[in-house]
Amino acid sequence: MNENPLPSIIPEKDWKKIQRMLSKRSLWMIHFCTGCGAMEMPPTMTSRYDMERFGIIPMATPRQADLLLVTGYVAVKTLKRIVRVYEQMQDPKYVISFGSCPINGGLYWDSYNTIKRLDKYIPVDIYIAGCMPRPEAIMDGFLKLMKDIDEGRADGWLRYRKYYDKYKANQMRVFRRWDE
Amino acid sequence: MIDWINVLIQAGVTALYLFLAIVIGLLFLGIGRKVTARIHNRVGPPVYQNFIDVGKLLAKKTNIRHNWIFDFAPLFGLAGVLLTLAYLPMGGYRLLSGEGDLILLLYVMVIPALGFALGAGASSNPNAGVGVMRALTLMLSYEMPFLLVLLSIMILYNTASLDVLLSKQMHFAWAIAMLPLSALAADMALQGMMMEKPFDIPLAPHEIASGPMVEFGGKYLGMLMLYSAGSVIVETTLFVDLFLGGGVVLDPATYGILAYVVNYLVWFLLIFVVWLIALFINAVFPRFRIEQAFKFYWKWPTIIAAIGLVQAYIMSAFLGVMP
Amino acid sequence: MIAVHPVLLIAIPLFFAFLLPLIGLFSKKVLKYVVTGTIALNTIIALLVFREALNSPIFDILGGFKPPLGIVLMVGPLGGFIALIINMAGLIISIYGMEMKKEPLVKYYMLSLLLLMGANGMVLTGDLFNLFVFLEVTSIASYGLAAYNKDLKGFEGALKYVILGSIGSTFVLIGIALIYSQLRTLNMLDIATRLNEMDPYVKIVAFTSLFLGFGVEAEMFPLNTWVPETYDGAPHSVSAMFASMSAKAGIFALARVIFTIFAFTNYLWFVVIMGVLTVFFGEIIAYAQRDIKRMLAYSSIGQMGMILMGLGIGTTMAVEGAFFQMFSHAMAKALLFIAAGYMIYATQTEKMSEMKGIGRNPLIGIPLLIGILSILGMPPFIGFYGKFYILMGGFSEGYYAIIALFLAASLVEVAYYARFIKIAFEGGGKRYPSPKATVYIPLLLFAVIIVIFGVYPKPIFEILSHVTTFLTGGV
Amino acid sequence: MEINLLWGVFGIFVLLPLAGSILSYLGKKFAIYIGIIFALIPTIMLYPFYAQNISELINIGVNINLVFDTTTWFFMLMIDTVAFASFLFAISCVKKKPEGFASLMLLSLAGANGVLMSRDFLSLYIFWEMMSWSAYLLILRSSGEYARRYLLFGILSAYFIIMGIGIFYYYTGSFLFSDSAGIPLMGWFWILFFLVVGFAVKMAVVPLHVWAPYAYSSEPSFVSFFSGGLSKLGTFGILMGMYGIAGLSILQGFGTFRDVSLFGYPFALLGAFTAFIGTILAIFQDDLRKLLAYSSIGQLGYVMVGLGLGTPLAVSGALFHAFNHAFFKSLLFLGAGAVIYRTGKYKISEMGGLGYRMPFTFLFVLFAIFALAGIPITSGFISKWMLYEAAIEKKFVIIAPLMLIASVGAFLYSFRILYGVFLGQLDKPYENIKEAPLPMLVAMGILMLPLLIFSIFPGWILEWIDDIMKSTGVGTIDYNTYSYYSSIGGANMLVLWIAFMLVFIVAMLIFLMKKARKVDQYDNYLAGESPPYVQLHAAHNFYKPLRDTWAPLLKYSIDRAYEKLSRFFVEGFEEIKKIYTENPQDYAAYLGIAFLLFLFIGWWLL
Repeated sequence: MNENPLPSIIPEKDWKKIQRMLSKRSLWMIHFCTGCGAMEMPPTMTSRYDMERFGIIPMATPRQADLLLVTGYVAVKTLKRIVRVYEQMQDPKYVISFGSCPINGGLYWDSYNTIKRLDKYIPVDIYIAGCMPRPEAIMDGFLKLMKDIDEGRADGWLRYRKYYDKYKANQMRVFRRWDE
Repeated sequence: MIDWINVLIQAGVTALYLFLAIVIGLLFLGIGRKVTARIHNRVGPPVYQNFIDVGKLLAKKTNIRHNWIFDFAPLFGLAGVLLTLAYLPMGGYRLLSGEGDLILLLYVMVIPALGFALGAGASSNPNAGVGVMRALTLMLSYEMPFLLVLLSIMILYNTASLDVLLSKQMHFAWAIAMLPLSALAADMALQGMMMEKPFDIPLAPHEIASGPMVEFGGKYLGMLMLYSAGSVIVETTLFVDLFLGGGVVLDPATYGILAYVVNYLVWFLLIFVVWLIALFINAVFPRFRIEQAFKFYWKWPTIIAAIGLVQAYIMSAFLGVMP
Repeated sequence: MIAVHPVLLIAIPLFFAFLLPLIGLFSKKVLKYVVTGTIALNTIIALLVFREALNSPIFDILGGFKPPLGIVLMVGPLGGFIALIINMAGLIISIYGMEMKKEPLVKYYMLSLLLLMGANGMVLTGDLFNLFVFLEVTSIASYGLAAYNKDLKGFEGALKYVILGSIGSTFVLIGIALIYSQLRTLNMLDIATRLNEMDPYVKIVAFTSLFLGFGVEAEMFPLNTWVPETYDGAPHSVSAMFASMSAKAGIFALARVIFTIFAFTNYLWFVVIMGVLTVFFGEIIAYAQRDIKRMLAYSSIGQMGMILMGLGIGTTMAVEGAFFQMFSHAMAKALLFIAAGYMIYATQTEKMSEMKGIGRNPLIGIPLLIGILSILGMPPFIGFYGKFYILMGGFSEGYYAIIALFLAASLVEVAYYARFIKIAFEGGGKRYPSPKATVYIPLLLFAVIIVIFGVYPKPIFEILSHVTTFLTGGV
Repeated sequence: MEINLLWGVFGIFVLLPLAGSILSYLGKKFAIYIGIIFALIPTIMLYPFYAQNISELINIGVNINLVFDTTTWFFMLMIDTVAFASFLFAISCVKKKPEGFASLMLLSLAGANGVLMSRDFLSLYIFWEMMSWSAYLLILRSSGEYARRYLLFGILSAYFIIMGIGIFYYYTGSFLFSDSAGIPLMGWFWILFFLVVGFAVKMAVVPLHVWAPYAYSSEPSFVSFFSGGLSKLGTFGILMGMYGIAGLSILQGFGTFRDVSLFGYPFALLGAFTAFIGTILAIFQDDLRKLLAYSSIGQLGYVMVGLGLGTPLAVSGALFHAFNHAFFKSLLFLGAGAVIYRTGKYKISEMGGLGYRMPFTFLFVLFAIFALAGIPITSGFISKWMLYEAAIEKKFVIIAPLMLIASVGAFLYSFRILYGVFLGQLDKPYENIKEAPLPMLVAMGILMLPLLIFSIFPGWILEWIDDIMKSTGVGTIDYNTYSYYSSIGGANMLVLWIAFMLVFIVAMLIFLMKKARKVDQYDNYLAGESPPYVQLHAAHNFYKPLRDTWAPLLKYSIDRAYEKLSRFFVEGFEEIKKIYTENPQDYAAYLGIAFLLFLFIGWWLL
């Protein structure tokens, strides 16, 4: 799992630190563009804010990615895909949710088809509030996440593993069938 | 009786060169990102970013695999690219290039690609299949001019051995001076060989989810990054060895160890230049479709390379230019 | 001292032919056994005669007059060989003939015995006029047999045969008359020795007449126009007889006209050209056929053209090849006609396209394949040697272009036989009745002969070594 | 003593299979096993007969000459081994009338061995035709149409050969190869032209290749023998014709271009075009067997190049390539056969993922494909290398690029096989498919071994080839146990292997540092979709973009040209048929015209 390649040379604590440092500095993200938040990604990527300087680059598939961006409201149908993508990512993996919709339903609070709290279904490491959050806020979120990783606080993937059954139960409560 | 100590020293030096090549390759990838970012008016990541990326990927906690054929990709990819590097003279050091020639090199270069393609195919993701199809089609496209170029060089210098080619270029003239058109065609082919824009069709992250790599993550992707770092060096060095005399400016026979150091530096400079050219084109171009790439390669670079071939043929067969 | 009189070969069939109606009065069932027994007897005699003739040519004088005045039977090794082939083929075909149901059976058996007798006579006789007589006997028996089915096709074929055959016979008669008018002799050897006494113009007219007359029987282009329809209309066993008996007798007569009587060496190239034209048109038109028997008939024309070519090339090798080809063609084509007979019987149609899967029964399929491969000239079947020797003889004379044309025509032959095999061995056909013993025994006998002499052709080549004397005007 | 030895050799390699042919036909149910025994004995007996040199003139009316030397041995080695492997394979897959299969296979094996032993045209032709028609009947077992096409071209080849033989006979009056003195140059030209073209049909060189895709679509266990073994007889024939009978000095007498005979050069060019066209057409096939057939055409084009160029390096490269091709192509056909046997399908787009269920078959096929594509860890590379260097060192600027680009094309179609059949998504119907039966695997394993061994020790095989080179007087090649050289380069396979092993260990170390979790094939990134079952194997019309770009050229087809030609001829035949009007009056008129014609000719001749 998390073994140290050279246990005799590198102490286990340092190895963990190295690992966290590496993860922090090289966040490859897959952005799941569900809502209006996707609009805010291009300025964040391009020359104005340039998130690549922190080593954050967009990736095409969850297999390669460490960071899942959920950029807006999550319909039930979309949630299914989000869960799948999340489960296809390799540990350690992190989730950032954008805007108020994944936090509390936001604009779609009384929709019959939209979930209100993403956290119930997959573990979210960072929420960026706002409707929509500006690129500055997004950058700030990224930095916060990096800090959290460095301090070992971004442990959503551990939570998901630990409470897998509960997460699954929550998910199944909104999905009628898993294979639709 | 084989001189075992000499062989061991050779092997050690070769290993060092291979290690350095991979390191330089990763550095180049980082430089590439930085340069591209600067062209895009961005800051860009630090040049050492790719070391971090590889480290992170190799240190990932979970890795998934599909089946045993899937494992061919990183294994053959990395082993093959190291083997290829071993057959390329780098900075005037011949490595194994005395034991095999250009044709061998051409085929050894296929091993990593084939291994990669096998692993990608085994992921049973349709995107991977499409990606490999594009990669192979692209290969058929750029090999046409590139083989003509190789042939012109082999005919003009009357050798298929890179080792001999380097010494002939050192004593006579760099091939870029003799065959400028072929060099042009080769550089065009190089763009496709390195899969830089406008020929990054096989990867095409936005169309086919990075194609063959779609299912690779963790250590698999890490090893594939090492492979792509190695192939950057393979491709640039191939161009430098073919046309720029491999960067050999001092004859090791007279200058000894100094020559190796100087040649290594010159070689580094030259591959850097070649890499930069590729990067500049990469940074400003959109992507071709695969048919367009095929048509392009079998049209202009091939015509240029054919003219170069005719030139080499005339020089060698009729004018008696004998380097 | 002659142990066996060659005349028996003629007399026995003649005797039994006219005995048959009498036997038929008592029992119709016994007829077929009588016929087969007769031909078997004849075959044995032919074998004895042939063994005799291998040592020295037999001259059997009839009627008490000495040659050149009297009638003489002249049996050389080659004549004996051809007679043996004819009788052997006749025997095996007569086994198939036992199956014959259609009345009047007596006439059928009678005519087939007469055909055998005529063919034997044509081969054995040493007398030009007798040759004509036997030609007429053969022809008339053939006319009768050709129309035996009593249907429109049979009548039409027979009618055409009658017209062309009688014109041909007339030409033969004219040729004989011309020779007789000049030389006052009809004995072949006598004519050959005294040929120079003839007026050259008369000689050429005589030769042309004989060449043309026998050409009709030997299926030479363009005199072979009767062949397809007659073969098509006749009963299957009769087609086999035509291909393996009367055609062989005709071509042997032609060979004797060319070599024994006239020894026209400067005319030979024309024979080669006629031969290659015969092959060419025969094979090409065979390709365009849809009916199996017509295809086989045209293929037969092609094969006869090949023999003619071999004779025309005129070197020892080529003529050996030609004689070998007579043998192989007699065997293979009789086999194919019998097989075709079964197929038509089993499928109730002559259309090849409706014979799907007919060859999948090994009793039919294997002999069929052997026969076709032999006709195509594949080693180690007998068809190979004849073709190869004719070709090599042609090459040694430098007939490159003609051989190229011939090979092109052979390719067409391959094409239509392969087309037929394709249909015959295709899956998914109906279930066909399995062949009776009277069908597969002759087929297997022919196949065995084809294979045995294909693998071990030495005896045949020893016989054919007598070709040298034949070429120089000997018997 | 000598004659006894010869009869011993002839008995073992020709008569024994012939006897086996009859025996196995009688053997009915056990036919295949009898066939295996009779194919195995010649294969094993090759070992004691290595480096024997037996030659005997026999008079059977004409002189014939039967010889057993290194050339014979070398070709027998591949043909007999391939035949044995094919028989082994047939145990499990030939269920329909096995006696016919076994006896015909042995017959064609006997014919092939006979061709290899004969050094005169008569026996050569007899054995050649024997081999040819037994192959025809074997194809007939699966399809009459395919058999028809094969037979037409087989006979065409035989007729070309017979033209060559005839002209040879015209000049020498003998069938012996050794009696070739005193033929003028023009005669040599036609003899060699007809012989080479005739034998080239068997090698399926391009304008004469159209039979191959069909013939190679019949029973896999036979096709592997056919493509791997029998097509090498074409190579043997051309080698014998150009270098055995005529010899280098006569070839050079036609004029030379860079030390290469002007007679051989066009054939080399034809070979290069064959390699190119065969490869391009192979890329676009969807039928597995047709793909392999076109690939076979392309690969034999390389052999043709080597035989045409005629330098020692080229000819030995051609022989080596023929050897490799015998093994890898029969291995591929057997692999295809195993897959077809298990799935019942033969379209690549209908398979997929079988490599996970048939791992050994996959590995064997993979290795064969390495050899086909010329990956240096197989011996397939060495022969290609020799052919390239032979063309490059003589500076042939048309042949060399065509060969090289064709070999790049080979990667395309070989990946098509690998991906389409063995990789990708395992479809539902094949979920429970089993590995190929043991005899099939053993057969494939036998065929794989030489490819592996000779890649490490190319010197062993080059020694045999060098013997052949010496006996035909082409020259010598420069090699030692592990390496081989041309005038412009060389390669050492031992170094390559050691280096490959070392770097592979390095890669392995990095790879093994962490464990990986295995996931299901449906756990796959499809943009978040993960339906339980969808057929998502991207193998249908795989190279569509390439096909689109080639479309303007692909619309010209040699196949269709032949069909047009044949239609033209058949229509012509129908016209000619009208001569036979079925009207007796016309017929009588013909008679009269013929009489007049004959008469005129007669008068004229007087």
